[in-house]
This record gives sequence, C-alpha cells and structure tokens, in this order.
Amino acid sequence: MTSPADSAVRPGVNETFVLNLGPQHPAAHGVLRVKMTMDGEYVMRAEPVIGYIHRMHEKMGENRTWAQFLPNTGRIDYLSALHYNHAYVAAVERALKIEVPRRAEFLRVITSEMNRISSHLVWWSAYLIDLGGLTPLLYAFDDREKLLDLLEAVTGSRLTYTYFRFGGVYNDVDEAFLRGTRQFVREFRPRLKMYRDLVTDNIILRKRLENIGPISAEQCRKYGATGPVIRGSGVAYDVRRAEPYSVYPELDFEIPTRPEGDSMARYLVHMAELEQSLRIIEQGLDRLPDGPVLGKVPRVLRPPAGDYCFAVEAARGRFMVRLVSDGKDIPYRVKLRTPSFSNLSLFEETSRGMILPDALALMGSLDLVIPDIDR
Amino acid sequence: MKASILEVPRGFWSLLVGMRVTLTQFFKPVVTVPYPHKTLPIPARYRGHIELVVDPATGRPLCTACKLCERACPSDCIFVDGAKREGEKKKSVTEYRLDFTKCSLCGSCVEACASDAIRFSKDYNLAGTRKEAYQYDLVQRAAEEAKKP
Amino acid sequence: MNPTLDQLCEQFGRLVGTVPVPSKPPVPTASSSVGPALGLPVAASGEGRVAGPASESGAGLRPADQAAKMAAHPPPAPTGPIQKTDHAAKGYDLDVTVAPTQIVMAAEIMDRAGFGLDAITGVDWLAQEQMEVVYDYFHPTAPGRVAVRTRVPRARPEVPTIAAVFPGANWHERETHDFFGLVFAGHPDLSPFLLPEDATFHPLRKDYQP
Amino acid sequence: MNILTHEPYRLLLALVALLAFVGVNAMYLVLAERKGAGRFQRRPGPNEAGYGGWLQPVADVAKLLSKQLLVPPGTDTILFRLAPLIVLAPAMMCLAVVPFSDTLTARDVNFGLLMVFSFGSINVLAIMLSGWSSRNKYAIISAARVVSQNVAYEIPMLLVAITLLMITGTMDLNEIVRQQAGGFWHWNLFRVWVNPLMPVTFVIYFICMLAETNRAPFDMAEAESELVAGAFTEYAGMGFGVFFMAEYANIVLGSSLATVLFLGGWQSPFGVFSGVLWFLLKMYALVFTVIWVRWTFPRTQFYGLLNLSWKILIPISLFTLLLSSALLKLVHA
Repeated sequence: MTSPADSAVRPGVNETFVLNLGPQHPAAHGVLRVKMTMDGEYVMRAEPVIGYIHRMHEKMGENRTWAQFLPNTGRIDYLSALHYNHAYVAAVERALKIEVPRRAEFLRVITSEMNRISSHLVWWSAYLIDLGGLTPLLYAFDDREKLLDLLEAVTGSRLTYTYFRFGGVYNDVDEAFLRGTRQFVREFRPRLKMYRDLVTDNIILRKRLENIGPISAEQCRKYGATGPVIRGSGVAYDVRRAEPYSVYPELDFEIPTRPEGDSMARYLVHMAELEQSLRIIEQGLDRLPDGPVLGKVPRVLRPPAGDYCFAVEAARGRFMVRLVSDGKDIPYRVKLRTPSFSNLSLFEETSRGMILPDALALMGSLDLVIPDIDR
Repeated sequence: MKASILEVPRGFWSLLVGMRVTLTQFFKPVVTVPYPHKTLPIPARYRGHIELVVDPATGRPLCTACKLCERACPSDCIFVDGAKREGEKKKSVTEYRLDFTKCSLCGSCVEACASDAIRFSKDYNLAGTRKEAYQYDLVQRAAEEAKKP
Repeated sequence: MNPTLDQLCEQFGRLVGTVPVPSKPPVPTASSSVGPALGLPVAASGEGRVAGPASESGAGLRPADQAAKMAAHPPPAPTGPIQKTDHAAKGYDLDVTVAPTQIVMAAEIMDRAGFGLDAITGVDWLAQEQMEVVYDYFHPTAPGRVAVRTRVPRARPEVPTIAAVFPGANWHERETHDFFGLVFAGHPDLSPFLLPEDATFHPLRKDYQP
Repeated sequence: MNILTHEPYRLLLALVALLAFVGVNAMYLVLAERKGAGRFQRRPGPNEAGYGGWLQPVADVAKLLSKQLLVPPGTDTILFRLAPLIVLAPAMMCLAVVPFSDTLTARDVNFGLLMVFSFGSINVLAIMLSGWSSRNKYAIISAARVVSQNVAYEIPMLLVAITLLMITGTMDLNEIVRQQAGGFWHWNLFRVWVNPLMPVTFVIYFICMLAETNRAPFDMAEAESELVAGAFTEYAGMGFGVFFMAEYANIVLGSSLATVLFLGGWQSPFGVFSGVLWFLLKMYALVFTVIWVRWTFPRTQFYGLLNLSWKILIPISLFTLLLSSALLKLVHA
C-alpha cells in the first residue's frame, strides 16, 4: 500500500461522505456508533458516539447502601464481572480495614483468572467474527461453557457472578470445583495449540493484523489505555504487578508484552495471557489453604470519611473504583474508571487514514465491551 | 524478496494446517445439547428467582416477615407483610410479593435472611407475553408447593 | 525518567508555592519556590491524612496566594496540599491539591514525569458549595499513583482543560461535564456524551432531581 | 423419444432441467452448507424442520417468497429489479455447455470453454448494478470492491485457462474430458509430465473460483461484519433469495468446470464405469471443499486480496503458462 493516508487527508480534492457505523452494526458488538467520515473506503475521521446503553451506575451508587451496590459492579463489564466485583469489594475493605481470609483471597484469584480466560475467549471469538472467521466462535464457546459451568456451580450464576463479598467470598468451593478446574486447565492447553494452528498462524489473519493500527506506548500513556493495548505496545504495565493486590505478589506469572504495537501484537498478548492465567490458576489450586472464606465484617458498613481507590487488572485493563465516603451507610460518590472507555478514546486518532476493514480490525483489537464504556 | 517468496508456500501450508483442524472437528461428535428436547442438570447453587421455604412440619412458610430481605434488596422488588397469628410468638408472613421485572437475581435477599426462609428456585424457563406474569405472589406459590405430595 | 515521589513532591511544592495571579505580574520564582519547597516536610505516615505543616505556614506567601490557597482548601480538606499517602490505605501514593488555575501545570508535571492519565472525575460538595475535580494518574513503568485535586465554587464550576497535555482527557472531561456541569475552559466539545444528546441536566450533582 | 432428437425441443427440455437442477442445488446446498457449518463447529445444524432438518430449505423458500418485496425510496427502481434477474442467468447459460456425462449435455458446442468464461463474467455486472442502484453506502462500497476483485481474479483464471487450452488444444469441454480418459493419472491435474506445475494451476483455479463466486475468504460483496450485507443490504424476500441462489449456482458451475478441466469430468478414476455419477461425486467433493474453506478461514483484507491476485497468482500463472508453452514446444513437439 502506498500510503493511502496521504491521499485520504489531502484537503480539497476529495469527496467525502459520512458512514454511520452503528449503533446497530455487526462489528460494533453492542450499541456503539461510529460516525465515520469516509473518502471512498478510507476513514478520514472516525468519531465514536457512545452512551446508547448508559445506565448511570455511578448515580445508582449514591442511592443504595455499600452492600446494595455490589451487584451493580458485575454488570458494568459483564464479561469480566469478577474483576469488577473485586475492585469494589476491595475498595470497601480498604476503607473499612476488613481482613480477608487467605483462602478467600486465593479463591478470588482463581475465579478471577477463570473469568479472565472466559472473557478473553469471548474477545477472541468475537474478534474473529469481525474478521470474518465464524468457526472459532463455537470452539471458544465450547471451552468457555466448561468454565461457566464451573463458575455457575460455585457462584450460582453464569455471567454476573457477584461472588465476592466484603471480607471474603460468597461461599466455599467444593472438591468437584477444584477437580473440574484442574481438568479444565489440563484440557485447555491442547486447545490453545489448536487455536494457534487454526487462527494465530493463519496467513490470512496475519496479513490482516500485522502493521494494522499501530499504537505507540506514548499514545497509550497519554490516553490512559491499559490492559492488552498498552502491553501490545511494549509496556509491561499490569495492575497485578504495578499495584499488587490480593495474593498476586506471591504467584509466579509473566506479563506478556509485544513491542510492535499493532493489532497482531494486541492479539498475541491476549493469547499469551490465556496461558499465564492458566499458570496462575494452577498455582492457586496448589497453594489453596484451608480456612474460612469470610472474615469478620461489621453488620452495618460505614466507612470513615475520605476517599479510597482500588484498581484491579480486569480483562480489558485497569479498572479503578474511587469511593468517596462521608461516613454514612451509603456512598457519597462512586467513580468507576473503566478500561474500555480509555481504550476507545484512542480510536479516533489511530484510525485516521485507514481503510474500513482495517479500522474495524483495529477497533476489535481494542477489546471493547460497550456497557463498560457507557456504564 | 526471498522472504516474500518463501511466504507463499509457508502461508499456503498454514492454510492447510487450519483446514486440517476444522476437518478433524468435522468428524468429532456434536457438543451442543438440543434444548428444549434435552436439558442440562441445574447446579444446586443456581440463582433463580426466590421462593419461600416451607416448613415441612407445619406446611407453612418459615418466613417471619422481618423485612430484612426487603431492606437488603437493591432494586426494591420485594414487598413483605406479616401478622401475628393467635398463640404464636413470632409473626408469620401473609403477603410476599416479588416484582421479578426489577429483580437482578443478585441474591442479597437470601443472604440477608436470618431465618433461612427464602431460597433460590430452579426456574429458568421464564418467557412470557405479559409484564403482569412476573409479579409473583410467593405465599401462594409456597401454598401450592405445600399441597404437592 | 522515573521520578521518585520525593522529586514529585518537590515539583508540586514549587507549583503550589507559585500561584499565578492573573491580574498581576508573575511572582518571581526564585523567592517563592525555594521557601515552600524547602519547608515542605511532606507527611509520610501510614495513616494517610496527616497535615503537612506547609499548608499553614503560608506566612511567606503573599495575600493573593493565600486567598487562592484558602479557596483551594476549604474546611473539609484541612490538610496540606501535598501529602504522601499510604497506598495500602488509600490506593494512591501522593495526594496533591492545587488551585484550579494550576491544573494544567500539574498535568504538565505529571506528563514530564511519565505518568498516564487514569481518570478525571468530580465530587459535588453541596454543603460547602464547592465542586471538587480529581485527576488520577498512574505510571505505566514505575510504581506510584498520584491524585491531583482542585476545588471550584459550585456557582461557577470552571477549570481549564488538560486535553492539550493529555489528549485522553478530552473524553473524561466531557463525561465529567455531563455528570456535574463542570465547565472545562478551552475544551473543544462539551456536548452531551454519555447522556442523551439533548440533555441539559447533570445527574451527579447532589441537588439533581430527576 | 423421437422428440428429443429435435434440437429446439431438446434444448428447451434441457434448460428446464438445468433450471430445476440449479434451483434444487441452491436450495439443498444452502442446507448442506448449514449442516456442514454445523459439523465443522461441532453442532448439529438445522434439525427441526422435517426429519434431520431436510425440509429446512422448503421452509426457507416459503419464508422468502412470502416476504414483501421492498424497493427502498430513492433507488433506481428498474436496475434494482433487474439485478436479481441478471445475476442468475449467466450461471444457467454456462451450465448448458457443461458435459455431465458422455451424452448428458444440454448443448455440445465446440467453443464451450470460451462461452463459459464470457458468460461467467456477467455475474459481476449484476452485483455491481445491485450495489449501485440500492442507494446505500454499504452497497456502493461493496459494488466497488466486487468489480475490482472480479477484474483482478479474472486475469489469473484466464491465464490458467489458456495454459489448459494449450495442453488440450481444444475448447470443446466434451473433448477435454475425453482426453482425460483411462484412470486418474490421465487427469489434467496429474499430467505433470506435460507441465510439472499442473497441481499449482489447479490451486490457482480454485482460489480464483472462490474469488469469482465471492465466497469466503473472499466474500467482499457481503463482508458481513464490515458492510452489513454489502451489495444485497437493501434486498428483501426473494430478491435476496435470488442472489443467494446465484451464489450457489456459481459454486456449482465453478466446481463443474474444475471437474471438467482438471478432474476428468465423468471419467472414472480407475478407467472403468465412467458416467454421470463420477461427475457429480467430484463436483460435490469440490463444493464440500468450498464450504470447508469458508468455515475455516477469516476474511481477507480487501487490499490483501488484490495483492494476492496481482503479486502472487498472476506471476505464478504467467510462469506456468510460459513453462507449459516452452515444454510443449521443446519436449512434446
């Protein structure tokens, strides 16, 4: 390609039209609308228009007790509900200085990583649908079903788990869960190889993703893009290491990074994270101590006045809860800093001058969950 | 130049590898379950909508209408009313309405319950054509359940 | 460059010490920056909010500065402008309070130090008739989380935009404008973002009635 | 059957039979595709309508026929209506010269190959018209893509055809099949002593066929996740159904031609029991491969697709053309 961007942004000589991609479009994964100013197939300006499923979780937080807001957090990013539960629960624990039993912490880590795998699998399959490959979806969902079955047996729900509680977890796991999880880890490794054969090494996919939508580390920093996006740009930023929480400091895992910064780099980071999550699950299962799963929690929660932050590494990047308490039993302010919001804000700058399918390949690689953006 | 020429056979080979993967899957058995002809077992902890637990001794709900669940509910979908029966120390429930259209199945009510009087039902085939169908009268539901052998 | 917290404290100390007064010529940096920077003990305590003496030792500052500082430090936040906080207790390592006019300079300090923009949000302090704007920063390669905050009167909630420093601030500021009606002066487009396009209300204001 | 000897009646009957063949094929290939996709994805595919889902195509057609034929305001009504008509005709015309067996040909013409290629390229015109007349941005992008794609892939396809033409020395499809008699080592695909690159030629032909029929991974016309339904976005009911039928008719045609040109047509691979069954077997094996490819790969990027044609397929097919002409001149002269 001889720099299509030059001709696309040359003023005065082009006839442009506006393509309204969405809010109902097969590639938008929900109700994201992108107002694209196009010159032929070249995207001159892609302006995301968001808010179609805005639910004002932050206002809801100011209208219910600390405990009542907990189910909401799993519904922000429905694909990584446990990470969001974790951040909120841990922020309140931080405010109230609640001790969490070690068994509960390990269970949190194990289930969170299972949730990360299931979330990445949805991303992977949905991304391939964006790219026109329909079969991987079914394979990924086959694996994901096994995870969801395991999590459902423990939490009672398949998606919006609300498994974590202030001071621990909802209920203890049984032997069947531990056995099933080990079996899943065993069975999933060969599947990863199959995914590599079927998709990752595929020349068509490589041609579609390599050198598409490069994002520099500097851009990630300026836009606050985190998660696989910043790791795909060569920065080993992971909240699990940068602001260690739970029992992650005790566990041995790597932060996969790729220096290229293109869509393929983000893709490979996602795939490498699946393997790392498996490692964390294995270690968690090996070290899972006995003991209670719920610590001592005051009956009525009234965190002392002040503000408290807690960030976790959700499947899509840094998720932070900023709580402001005025000492009452309902929060004064709940700020939810969601990763997809910051990740999408990159899109307008980076998509300029790309052709439409490449822009969609870039958008997919950002791993967007629309409720996570709109909250 | 050499790399891009080599890329052609390598790329073609990667396509063949991919096709081998799908063909292997082609001859493997189906993994889906033909719902509704067959269904999967529901785990014991499945969180359906709530229902009242019936005391097997008396055949009446255990609920004492303490309204803890009503207060715990984030979505205001529970209404409980109770009255004292003659000769009994505790109140007993007379009305327990669940507005399932608002319920988000979070389970806060079950957790809040001090007397283990509510539990999750295993109903999941919850399609309907009218909104009113989801205003559950749980006392009536419990009474019907108690009648069953 | 991965600056230590102490270096950041010093930089912020210089910033807080030199409040630019729009109507008067700029304060000579030599005289005013050394004082607070040296006198900045930066309370590093496990319990977080312990007042640094710097805030009350404003004797060396001129009245205009003092007034601006008083505006920036209302009764509910009586502690020093720069505090090291315990990450385990608060979730951030450095808590900086600046005047609204210093927000862009604070962002530049963060930018130079290699921080990334985490989030921008507001808090409506109805009782104090103030709006707080909180800027969270994270560092992609080094540990350290910084919260920069400022307060503006509720009657005229206006702060300068930092979108020129951090382009990612564009969306966060639009969102904050949506929710709180905070005006980010110089922002290219403050039309409703998450709210419906004809929204004229600001739902996270404490006096908002649906 | 005296009447069959009269050419006009015979042709009429053959055309009706072909129409039925194409129609039934399109219906049941849709089912086969859905069933096949299901198997590739470890699920049963449509299985509710009729035993094992075999009435599904009937249900599909009934649904499509009962739908309102929408013509969106602002479209070029005549062209919008005309496009579905044009799209199906060329495939029918081409199938008329395809030898299903020794005797089973609608019209045995001695320039069959030429006819197939000339009619085959009309297909793209129909898709372009539909995209153009729809007054839809997705459709017009798709139309532009389809034209450049088809132009790009026509070239290697014709180069392959010329290579074959030089080897066989005839344009008569029946004659081409007859030359491949006597076992699978006589098929053009395996005639490596004439041209060692024959298998490569076949692969190029197959890739071009996928591209010409707008099948995945080259489905630029539809490109569901980018262009919604591409050129067919505005079509409803049977208007859309006809495009769907045309897609499968073109697959059948492409596979038939590949069978005739490379796989020995109705010739048995062992030299005995030749007949129409062998033809159908080979053709449907190729159709299965087309389905298999679709459910394996992601879609190519549009420029990647053009690059593949111009930078890889055309040079290679030019090289094979040169090689086979040189070999013909020097070795087999």
